[in-house]
Amino acid sequence: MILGASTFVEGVDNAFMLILGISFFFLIGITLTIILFIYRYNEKRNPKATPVKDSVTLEVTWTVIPIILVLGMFYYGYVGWIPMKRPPSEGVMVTANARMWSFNFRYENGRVSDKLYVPKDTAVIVNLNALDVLHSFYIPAFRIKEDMVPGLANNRSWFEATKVGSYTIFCAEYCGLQHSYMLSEVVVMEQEDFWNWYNDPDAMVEEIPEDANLALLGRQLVQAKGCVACHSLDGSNLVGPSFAGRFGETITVITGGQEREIEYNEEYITRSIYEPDADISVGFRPGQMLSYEGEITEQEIELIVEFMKSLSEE
Amino acid sequence: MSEEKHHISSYKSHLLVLLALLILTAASVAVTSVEMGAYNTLVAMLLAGAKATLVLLWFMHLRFDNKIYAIFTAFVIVLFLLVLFVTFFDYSYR
Amino acid sequence: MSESTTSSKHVSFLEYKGKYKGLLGWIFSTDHKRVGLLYLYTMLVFFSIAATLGLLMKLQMLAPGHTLMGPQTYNAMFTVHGIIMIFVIVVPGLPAVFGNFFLPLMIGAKDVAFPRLNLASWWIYVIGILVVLSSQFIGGWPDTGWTFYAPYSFQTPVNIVPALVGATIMGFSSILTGINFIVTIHRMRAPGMTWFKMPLFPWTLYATAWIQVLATPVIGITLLLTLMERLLGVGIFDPRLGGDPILYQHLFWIYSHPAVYIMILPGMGVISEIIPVFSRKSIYGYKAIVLSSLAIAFVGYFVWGHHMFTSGMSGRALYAFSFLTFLVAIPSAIKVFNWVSTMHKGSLLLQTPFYWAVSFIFVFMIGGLTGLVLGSLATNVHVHDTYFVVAHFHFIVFGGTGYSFMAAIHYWFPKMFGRMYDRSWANIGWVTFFAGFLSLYTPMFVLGLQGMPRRYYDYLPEFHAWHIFSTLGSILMIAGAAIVIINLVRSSRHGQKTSEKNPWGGKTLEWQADTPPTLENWEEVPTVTQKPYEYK
Amino acid sequence: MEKNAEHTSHVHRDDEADKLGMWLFIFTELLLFGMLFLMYAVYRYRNPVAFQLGGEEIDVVIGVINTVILLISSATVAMSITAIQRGKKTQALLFLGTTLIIAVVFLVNKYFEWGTKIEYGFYPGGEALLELGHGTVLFFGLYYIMSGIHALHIIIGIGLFIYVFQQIRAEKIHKTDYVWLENTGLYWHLVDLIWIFLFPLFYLIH
Repeated sequence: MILGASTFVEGVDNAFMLILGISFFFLIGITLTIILFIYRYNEKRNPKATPVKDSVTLEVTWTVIPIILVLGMFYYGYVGWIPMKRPPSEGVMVTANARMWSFNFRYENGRVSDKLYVPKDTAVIVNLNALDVLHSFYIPAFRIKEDMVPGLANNRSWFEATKVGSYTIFCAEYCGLQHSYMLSEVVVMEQEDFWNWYNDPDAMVEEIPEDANLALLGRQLVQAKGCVACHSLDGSNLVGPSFAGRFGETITVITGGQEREIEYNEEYITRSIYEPDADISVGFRPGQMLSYEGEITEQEIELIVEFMKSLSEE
Repeated sequence: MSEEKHHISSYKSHLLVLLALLILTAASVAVTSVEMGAYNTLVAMLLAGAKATLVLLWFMHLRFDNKIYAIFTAFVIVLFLLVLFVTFFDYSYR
Repeated sequence: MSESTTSSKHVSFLEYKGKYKGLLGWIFSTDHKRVGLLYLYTMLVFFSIAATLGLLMKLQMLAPGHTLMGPQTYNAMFTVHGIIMIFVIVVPGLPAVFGNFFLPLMIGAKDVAFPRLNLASWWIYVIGILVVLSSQFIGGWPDTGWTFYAPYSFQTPVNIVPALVGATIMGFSSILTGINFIVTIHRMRAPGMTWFKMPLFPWTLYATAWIQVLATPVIGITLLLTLMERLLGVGIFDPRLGGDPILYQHLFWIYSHPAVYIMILPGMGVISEIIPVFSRKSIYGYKAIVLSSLAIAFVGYFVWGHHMFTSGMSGRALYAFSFLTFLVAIPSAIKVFNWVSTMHKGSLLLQTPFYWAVSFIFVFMIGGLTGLVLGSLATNVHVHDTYFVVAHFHFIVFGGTGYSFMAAIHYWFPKMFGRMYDRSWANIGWVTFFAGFLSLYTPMFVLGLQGMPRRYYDYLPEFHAWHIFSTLGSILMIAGAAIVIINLVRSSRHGQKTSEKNPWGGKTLEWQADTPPTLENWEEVPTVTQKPYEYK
Repeated sequence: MEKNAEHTSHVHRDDEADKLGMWLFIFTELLLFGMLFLMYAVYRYRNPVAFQLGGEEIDVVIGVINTVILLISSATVAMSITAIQRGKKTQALLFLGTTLIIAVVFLVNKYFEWGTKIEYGFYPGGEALLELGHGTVLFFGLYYIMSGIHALHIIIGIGLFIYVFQQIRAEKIHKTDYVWLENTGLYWHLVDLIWIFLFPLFYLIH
């Protein structure tokens, strides 16, 4: 029906085409019958109605035939779906973390990304982990969708991509204000490319090389962690205040119900990441952001600070 | 007012039903201390079901009223049990 | 009977002067016909509001990006649109308006069993609406979607308490109406009207009333628990306290799936009235229609899980629910076959009510057949929570209930108001509405298949073309609805007066009453000897 | 012309209709509580140990007392119907009064039962409860909600009893017109029915 790029596509589309075919047959058939009756038996052409006796045979027939048809549909739907529920034991394991309103993906070797990079023709098992409310992991091109339920054990999805390319991941379960911007991408690569990316030493380094562009790393980080879903980089205010042009300024925040003025500095940024509700910038609502304690290290915060500095310098 | 239209239960029958209810209550308290594992719940529910049946049939007059009330009540209870059963299709196999 | 014979016995319920005058004579009247009209006017007001919200949302979707409104406004709009449309319009819809007005007339009773309770139901309903609307003043419009899914519903910063309380109160009104109708049907049928001589609309109301009585308490307790969870932090659905958010969905849909049958069954009843009358022929398979209504009501209880195929439920539950869902499709299919067969060899009277009824069959078929796509496991996973679902339920709920509502009002209008509407405008309205409806919702099927999720305020450019199509359709449809409504409202005051008892040649009892009916409906309650729809 | 026709003629008396209406209302209530029992079943299934431990925290003695008196009150309300059917007004009032007093006693017991728990911090959101983990939070959450909604029904029942009591005294309810008493009785038996299941689920099963 639409672009398909996983092993599930065939089963799903077959079931769809079967149901669609039967549906069109009945829809067109019955509609034409009605139109024919309106033409043939309208008051002018047929001024006198002829009583018709109920026929039990006919009624049984049109009960039994649909039952057989829907049982067939049920069967094809079942056959197309059952592989989705049976993930193989071997494959690339990824944990998808969802929060309002971003995804990120953590691989077994610790690599984290905001896009889901996967190899072609290999099973990818995605453990779904929702941090706040319900989200749903939906890749139309792969025909998979599974809700991400906070606290649910064995919440997983899997797929095997068949075509190289990049496809949209949507959040399909309404999750609040920025629900429609909770998007990501799945990038299907040739196996070799994927493993190169997966084992890319540059992405793995613990120590940052001295000549590295810290601000650039910071930019990559805020994108990978999904910060930009709520904090713009261009000065416009979304759910939270923009990152741009604020570093070093004096801002007004509400702390414990009291307004106060503080400097937008490293200390403030750290507190905002670990205890988001401690100081709320005036004009914004508390309770919108979860703490990133344990998810963003202090070293990473330094990168973010560098990046924010660079935004103010531009 | 004719007898077949409005059945009047005697005080005695009410007291007998009450006595039965109290005995069943005592039984369900007593049986708790017997360790039967998962069957404890089952027994408790069966005893409660017996008590409920007594209340429905005698106190609530289902035995003597138009049969339609008893049929409706049975239907509602079956409906609820089916809903419970179907819900456990999810929880038993999760 | 001519206009001039307004002897004391033939004062219509519209002109009747009771203890109160003017507006008070309406809002304190226990007459089932006046109560029915009270519901009709209330719904007219709120339908206009909710339809406007729908139009605004479609306009926002005309182009990607922030065009008309921000995301918070959009989210509040689809929530309020859903709450009003579901709880204020379609759930009470046909039973509260036409059930109240015509149930007693069709079974030969003078009123419903509990007239005061009936009026109280309307009052409770209005109070429920007002409580929902009070959101505006205490904490902002709800933004959870009409489903109030946990745990978002107790994390959202806006105050959803009024919406929860209001919806619960409206549910209570629905229960009382259901109790009233069941008792009325059991106790007040005219002499000679055995169960299988009862017309089909009362039959569907009977099946519906049972669902109202047995399913509505489920949503009541679910919404109250959500309320307690939000206010007290009890830990019933909140995963942070050990609760299971999926259990919320179970409880929600244990009501809300049967609620779909509360919406659609009376609609099927209306169509089963109109088709035989306008075919001048007895309904084909009367018993099959009765039994399939009861079957739908019963089996409809056990298919709620098909709203939750991707919710994280166990696999076994999924295919059990899928299987039952396919079974519940059968009774609806049987009804369609019966309606079409009734037209066979008839003498079809081509008038507005018939047009609405026939277009009902068409849109209902589309709604039902796309329901098969949603009932099948493999395809459901792909289209669940996308525009496909939005299109499907608008075809069923708006197409089904809405078209049958329109059919009903064009059918019974002369009896209700003693006036006739302008027939050519009625037909123009129907054509415009029908064309608009199809071009509004059909593109949504395509969008859904392409993967456009629902409840999105903004979308990717690849979806743009079909959205334009759909928005244009919505404008056309609103125009059609406006034509229909203005024509009816105008005609109710200035239309051609008529006191003809039976303009369409119907065989059911309501056509033997005066037009418009008197306060007590009958001087002498008629005795029934024939089956309904006995055309010779 | 027909000033009061509205109230004289089409409000006709049909006791059977009133009773059917009451039964339908009872079905509504059964489903409402049914969903709470369903939640209990689900959460007990998922947290068997916590529910066992939770059950041990609840005072069996108060539970037994309340069960016994509620059963007695059910019998007395049934007997008051017998009395009115036999035309014995004083007896009916006596039985009904007993029921009313028992209903109040039930609430007083409940007050003390809840009071001690709340004192220890065993209430939704209470510190002591949150420390005990998810299963226990659920157990006590359900305990408060279910017995709370049940207690609410007792309060409504008390209101009904007071009304019916006065109606009998004023002879509005008598030997040939007692559907109000009958329906109040049905309602009270429903309250009893619910308790018959609540009692073992919260107080007995460990």
